Amino acid sequence: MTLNKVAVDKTANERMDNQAELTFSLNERKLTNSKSKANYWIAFAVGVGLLLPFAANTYQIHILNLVVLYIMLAIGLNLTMGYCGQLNLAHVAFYAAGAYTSAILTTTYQFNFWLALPISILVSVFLGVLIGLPSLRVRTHYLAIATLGLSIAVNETIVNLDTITGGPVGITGIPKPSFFGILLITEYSYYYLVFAFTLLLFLFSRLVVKHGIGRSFRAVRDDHIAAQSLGINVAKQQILAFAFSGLFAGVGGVLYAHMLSYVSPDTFTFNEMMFILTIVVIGGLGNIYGSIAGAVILLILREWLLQFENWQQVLYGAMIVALVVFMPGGLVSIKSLFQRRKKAGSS
Amino acid sequence: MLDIRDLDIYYGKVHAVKGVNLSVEEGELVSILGANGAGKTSILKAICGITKAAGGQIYLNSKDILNMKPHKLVKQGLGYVPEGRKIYPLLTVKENLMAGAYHRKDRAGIAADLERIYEYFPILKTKSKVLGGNLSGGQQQMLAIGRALMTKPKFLILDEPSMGLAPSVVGQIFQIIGQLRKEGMTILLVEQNAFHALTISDRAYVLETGRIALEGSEQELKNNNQVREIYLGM
Amino acid sequence: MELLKIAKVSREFGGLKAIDDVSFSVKKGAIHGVIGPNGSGKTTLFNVVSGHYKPTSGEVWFENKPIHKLPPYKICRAGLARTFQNLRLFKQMTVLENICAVLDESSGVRILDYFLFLNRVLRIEKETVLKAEKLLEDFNLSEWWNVQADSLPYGVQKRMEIARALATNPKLLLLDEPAAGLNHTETDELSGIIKHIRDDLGITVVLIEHDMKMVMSICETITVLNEGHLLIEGTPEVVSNDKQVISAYLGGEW
Amino acid sequence: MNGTVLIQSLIGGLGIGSIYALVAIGYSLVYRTMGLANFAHGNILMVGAYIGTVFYVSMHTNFIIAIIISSILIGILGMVMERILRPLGKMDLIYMMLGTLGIGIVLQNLAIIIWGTDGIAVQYPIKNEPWVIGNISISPYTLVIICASATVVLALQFFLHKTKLGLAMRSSAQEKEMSLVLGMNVNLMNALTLGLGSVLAAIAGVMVGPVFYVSPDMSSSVGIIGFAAAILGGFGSIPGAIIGGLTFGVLQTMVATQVSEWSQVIAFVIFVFVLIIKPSGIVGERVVDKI
Repeated sequence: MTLNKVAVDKTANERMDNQAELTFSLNERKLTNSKSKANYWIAFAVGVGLLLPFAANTYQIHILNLVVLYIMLAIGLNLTMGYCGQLNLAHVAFYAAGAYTSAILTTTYQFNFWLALPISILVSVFLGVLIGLPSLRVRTHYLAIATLGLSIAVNETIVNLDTITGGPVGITGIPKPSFFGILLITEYSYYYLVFAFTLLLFLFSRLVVKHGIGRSFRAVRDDHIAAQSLGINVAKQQILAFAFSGLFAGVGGVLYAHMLSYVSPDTFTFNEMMFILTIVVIGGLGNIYGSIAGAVILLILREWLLQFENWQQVLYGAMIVALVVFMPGGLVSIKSLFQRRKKAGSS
Repeated sequence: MLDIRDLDIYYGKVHAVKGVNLSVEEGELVSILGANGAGKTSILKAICGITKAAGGQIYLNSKDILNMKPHKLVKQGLGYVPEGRKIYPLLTVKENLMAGAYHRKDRAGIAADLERIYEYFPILKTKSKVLGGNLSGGQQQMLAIGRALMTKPKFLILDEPSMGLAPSVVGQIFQIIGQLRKEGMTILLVEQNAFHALTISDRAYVLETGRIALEGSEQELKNNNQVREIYLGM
Repeated sequence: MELLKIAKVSREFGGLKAIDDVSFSVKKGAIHGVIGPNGSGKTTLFNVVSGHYKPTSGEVWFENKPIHKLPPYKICRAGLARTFQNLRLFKQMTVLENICAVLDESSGVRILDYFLFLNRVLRIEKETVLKAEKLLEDFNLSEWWNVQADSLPYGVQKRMEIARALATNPKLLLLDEPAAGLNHTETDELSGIIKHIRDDLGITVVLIEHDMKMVMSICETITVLNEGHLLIEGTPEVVSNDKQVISAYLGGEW
Repeated sequence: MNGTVLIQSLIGGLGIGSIYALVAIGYSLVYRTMGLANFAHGNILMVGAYIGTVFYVSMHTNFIIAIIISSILIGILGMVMERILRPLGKMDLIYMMLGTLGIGIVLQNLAIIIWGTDGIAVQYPIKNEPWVIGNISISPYTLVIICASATVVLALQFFLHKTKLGLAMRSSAQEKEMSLVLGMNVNLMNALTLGLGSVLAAIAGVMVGPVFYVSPDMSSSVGIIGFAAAILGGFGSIPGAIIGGLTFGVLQTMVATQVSEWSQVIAFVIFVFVLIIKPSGIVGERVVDKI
């Protein structure tokens, strides 16, 4: 055991320190190496993202807008579910809160988009914290159905408060935002708005998952009892995770409302929730890059399936089953999938 | 009765059991000793068909059982008391025992065996309607042995029956194992508690990181310094 | 000086008293053993002390402050860390991350720092990793730094759990069956580690253990529990020669 | 709320509640055996309702025969589902959730392709003129539902606790490896459990047909409330599922007589509050974390 050595004298201690420094700097080098590589890739992806609209027709730019929007929604859900391990089925309710708050403020009360945005985000974050509260008492399936139930309650509330929300019909005529005098009226110009917000939130989530908060989240996910006994305030982390869900979904909701200029309760259903969840799981839980890949692939898949008319949804369901059964780790596990196949073949 | 040849087991990339040869004659009590992670449990799980072996042969009564499905093995007369007992926590004691007799159809024989087990372990009779999960560790171990006996085994496998039990209960459990052996049961015992195991065994194998390091009779091993140092801690 | 004081603590589960009116105290700088047959309430006692269970009655004092009403994480921050009987690692995290996750709690990064993309986050991250590296070095874990916890060998997992508990910078360390599942060489190593923790790091240690040889050799005081009651307390010599202990713990035949 | 309305909505609530109870038992059975929250359960119920209705309405089969035929077909469907989802057995619950969800989407949309979205009105199998006692009028069919559900539950309990196969199914639910070694075909037991749970859904679906429309919407309405009922009672517990189902039925009916459009919202909010007070459900054992 080295530590008996350590204990002996000061010089040994110093030697250890030097060694520690050495190993650390080694690790640091490894880390910075991979970091700079990742940074290149991100810069490249951003470049491609900025240029894509120039190659897209009006239909494609619409899909592109949705892809970027869903990336944001999926990363937010991944933070609560994949990293913090909270079965949050109310993401869609936060999405609705963001969309409706901004819609109401900018139509009924004539607020400017840029003023309505932070208020809407606050509302959805607040709802996130509120609906996250049961997570302090209930877990797993219990939490799933509790959040799902509250999410249904939110949707029904929107339907029932028809004087404010327009009831089942929804709200139309939501104005387009302007950016330093430029009215983002086309989907091409609007794309850059969505893209900017998604990029910002992606960089934020990257910072979060690689450092303290991300580690605390994963500690809570892997073993909340151990986490507690090691001084981690599990309750705070869980509520924070739900607040993140509210934040990402809230921004997404606002952008969605102003993109379509129209919101209705039909958008924020159980099916929508499951679509976002599918993106996260198929992409890979606990991996933000997976969520990006998942959003791209699932939206393209959904569009491609449109040609099968009635059978579209049937095929979609079947594909989800196939993907989960054959690739349970999500898209990010493709590499290990091949390894497993090889092993299975050899034994 | 049991004959294992060149058994190889992998867990992922880890070569857990490396070409082990091992045999148990009818009526013998044989122990497999060794430290944690030596591969003892892997061998037992391979016999029971829970873990797939990468290579080798396992014969029970000269029948190749290596690729037999686990749920068919019980008909070959294989009784298994797993590590950590694995009793059914939400079944009553009696239901736990009856689960052992699942593959049997002889009602009279089942009833008789149940009585016999209640004689071995009177505490199980008094607690027959208690849920398995509410028993103490020692009682659960007795229940696990009783359940294995309900399968009417010719060959009994016990995995670490002393694990996590207070010494007085350990003594009791080993006494019962010794008694079963006297009544003619063939037994393969895996233990870390080498001293106890050797006291009741005819022969033993000592496993070290997946290989058989030593093999011999009770006396030979007890007097062997190497075993003493590494495994008996004397 | 009394570091930990357990005063008349009881804990019931559905009418069953797992521990019943247990009182004893642990001196600062001691290695204190808690032994007793299975089901005697040792782990329950630990769970009460670490705050996972609230006592049905009685009090727990740490450094002359009552802690039995605090949640576990606050008890930990007060300076009381523990390990678990069945390892509780952050399984899907690497060894380094396991340690860092604990160090993060005292690192001083604020949530706001993340929102403002402050460089502070990265600076403190470097400090945290450096501290973790030192701890890993001290526990001979450096070579495993980038291995996911659940794929470590068992002995290494146990060592890492102790290192992780020490990352909370405790004054008192509770070890729940640290030697279970270890072979003799590993157990000897463990005894060395425990002595190192007490002698060199100045941390008081309380351990539950079944390995009598180890308990007798490293503990200065031993508390014996039986069926939830405190049976006797004393030095290893006193305890191992006590008739009550022998008959209750070791059984008649020994 | 006056006494008459109270008693009437209580009986009505128990009627719909016993349907929820059957659905909830299905969830709980499958959960206990496979650790699986079956998100396709509601869809299975809907398909079962359609199959029963096709035989009863279109082919003029006896109502009970229609239930039996539907049960058999749906039972087989459940067993097929187990085979498809088997690889997910050892995975995290989210994957299983998503797997069942995918199957649910397939069933849902197949049903829409075959039967359309309109829904079918089903005649009562008995004369359903309300019995009037004093001021209270009771629909006889409600009593039929309550009695039939009770019979089904008793038969289920007998099967699980008094037969060898029932014992094997309960054993396999608890310790898979050990059950294998004892000679139980655990995969078969899982399949049987999922089949059995689905049969309960089919029976509930056909029985509720005359009360509601039989339509694709049944899946989510009855499905989600059945799941919530199972959780409310204590997931995995059969008595819990019964209590949860009846509670939800009564709660919903009572709220609906007062403020109909808010009934879902209030029911779910109360549900969450109950969970916060008693996190493991009404009869669920208090979870003391095993440390």
